Amino acid sequence: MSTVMHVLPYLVAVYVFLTGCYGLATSRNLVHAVGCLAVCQSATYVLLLAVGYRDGGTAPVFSDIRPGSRPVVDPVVQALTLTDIVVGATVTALLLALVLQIAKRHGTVDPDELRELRG
Amino acid sequence: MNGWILAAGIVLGGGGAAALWGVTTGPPARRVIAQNLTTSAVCPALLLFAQGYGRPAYVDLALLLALLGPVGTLVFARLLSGEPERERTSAWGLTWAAAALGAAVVVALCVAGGPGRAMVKLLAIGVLLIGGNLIASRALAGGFQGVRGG
Amino acid sequence: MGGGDVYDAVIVVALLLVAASATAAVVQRDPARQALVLSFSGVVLATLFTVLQAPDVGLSQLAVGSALTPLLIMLSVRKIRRRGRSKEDTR
Amino acid sequence: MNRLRLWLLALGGAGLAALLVAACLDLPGFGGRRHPYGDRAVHASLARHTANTIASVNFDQRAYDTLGEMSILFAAVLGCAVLLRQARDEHRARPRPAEVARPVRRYALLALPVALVTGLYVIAHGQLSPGGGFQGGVVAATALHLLYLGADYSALERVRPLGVHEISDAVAVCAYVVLGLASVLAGTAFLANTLLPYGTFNTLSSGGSVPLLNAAVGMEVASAVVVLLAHFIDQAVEIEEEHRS
Repeated sequence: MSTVMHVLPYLVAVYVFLTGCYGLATSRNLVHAVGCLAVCQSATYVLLLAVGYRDGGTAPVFSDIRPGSRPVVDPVVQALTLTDIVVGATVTALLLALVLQIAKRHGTVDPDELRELRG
Repeated sequence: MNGWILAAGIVLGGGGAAALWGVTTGPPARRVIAQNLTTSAVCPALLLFAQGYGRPAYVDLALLLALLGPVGTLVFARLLSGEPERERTSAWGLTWAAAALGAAVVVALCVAGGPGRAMVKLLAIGVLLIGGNLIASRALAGGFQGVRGG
Repeated sequence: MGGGDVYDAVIVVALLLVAASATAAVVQRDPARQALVLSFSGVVLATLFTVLQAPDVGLSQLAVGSALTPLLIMLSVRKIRRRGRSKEDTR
Repeated sequence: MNRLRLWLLALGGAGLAALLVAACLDLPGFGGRRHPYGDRAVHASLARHTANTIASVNFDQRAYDTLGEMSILFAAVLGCAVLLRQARDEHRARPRPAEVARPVRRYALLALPVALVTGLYVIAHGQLSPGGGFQGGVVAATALHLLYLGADYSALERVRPLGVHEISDAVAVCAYVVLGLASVLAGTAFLANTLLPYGTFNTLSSGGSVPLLNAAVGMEVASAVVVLLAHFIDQAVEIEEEHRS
């Protein structure tokens, strides 16, 4: 069990990332594509936090425990993931605004139809 | 063997799998009900985790989920209310079961935790969770009849 | 390692739920229903972060991933659907 | 989706998957003991009496990166405001007020203050318990939109003047930069946490400039999310196009 456990979180992160990329590539609706991009981003959260985990560790927040009494996980990785989540949300909002503009100007949100319009 | 974390894992696994199955299959009205049940399944799990890991600070997560869960469900009920088909599947049995689960977990934690500020916070979360769950189910069972513009 | 394997078992449960919800979110082609699955995925991710001892990140994922992002997607879907239907009946 | 694109996707995906799995197998085992940066970050945070190490990393050791992240948030909201503004060929149609069931209305109006207080609590205790400016800001902004659920959009517009939120968004970003410049004026580095006393551990005023930066970020995220949602709801509910004959 523990040998699988050594690599499972990383493999789940890779699987979620590849699933998101598949959805992004084969999407027929731009709003659906933005959702798949959000899935891709959640893979990076899982990978980042899996790297920072320590067996038997607890969160490095000392409001309710005495510092140094218990091993703690890596806070730097958590700060990176926090930034990642907030920037991910703003990128999603901006992409959705662009999709609304495309729907208004071209009347469609299907990427294939958009490609024909350029011809 | 930490019993609290084991219980949390079972609640998370069972509730999560059921909610995932509910969210991915069936008519939209029932999917929103499944999303509502996600909150009332995962919030007790978070409370059990907070107790199992011995970190009262993790209770804030359950507090936030108890607050934002019903808000999300109301948003979906409001914006999905434009769906053509009108049949309202109201799963009252499931809702009461989820509310009972939440109540049982909160009572167990209050007993384990003992009186004090933490118990007040736990009871507040329990009230928010069960109240939000019932109101969201009430909204799904026809709260937004004639919502056209708004 | 007595208490240790419960910690790992719970991490495995959360990881499997995250993988399943990600697959469900991608397979679901309709954006409105995908927003529902993304909301569920946000909550399960927040639980995984709690299990990986990252409550701050879990709080952020709960607030952003399960409330804000699906709301934005639903509003966009409503705008695109209303724009398409606005020719017949004005709403 | 023609065959060629599917094949290309399958080939590229398989290659990428193989490389990623090979990389995962070389990563140090999950749950390892060696976290050099983490230990130093915890040590630096405790030296500055900040109980929440993540807040210390965000607002003290990497405050400059958080400034960059805040400007990304500000620029994205600015972009959305520009993209989603009302175009010439559009008019605003007042949405019909929605009939909402009585218990749902009461719940929304009851939960609004509770969620707002929770949001402010999460911001205020940012440098002590889990939470911080970002999470609290989003919760406070989402709480404000409970009024849209409880009543309808016109009620929300009356309570939430958009101009005020845009101004508070800009003021918060400037406050963050001014706090950084203050330490430059005092002779230390930009955004260095050496100006204010660190206070006693695990109290609201501990951590020097961390709580101030935390509050500035909280205010900025709250008003940014309100402005963002306002523009999206305007598009989804109010703005309609002229019917081209």
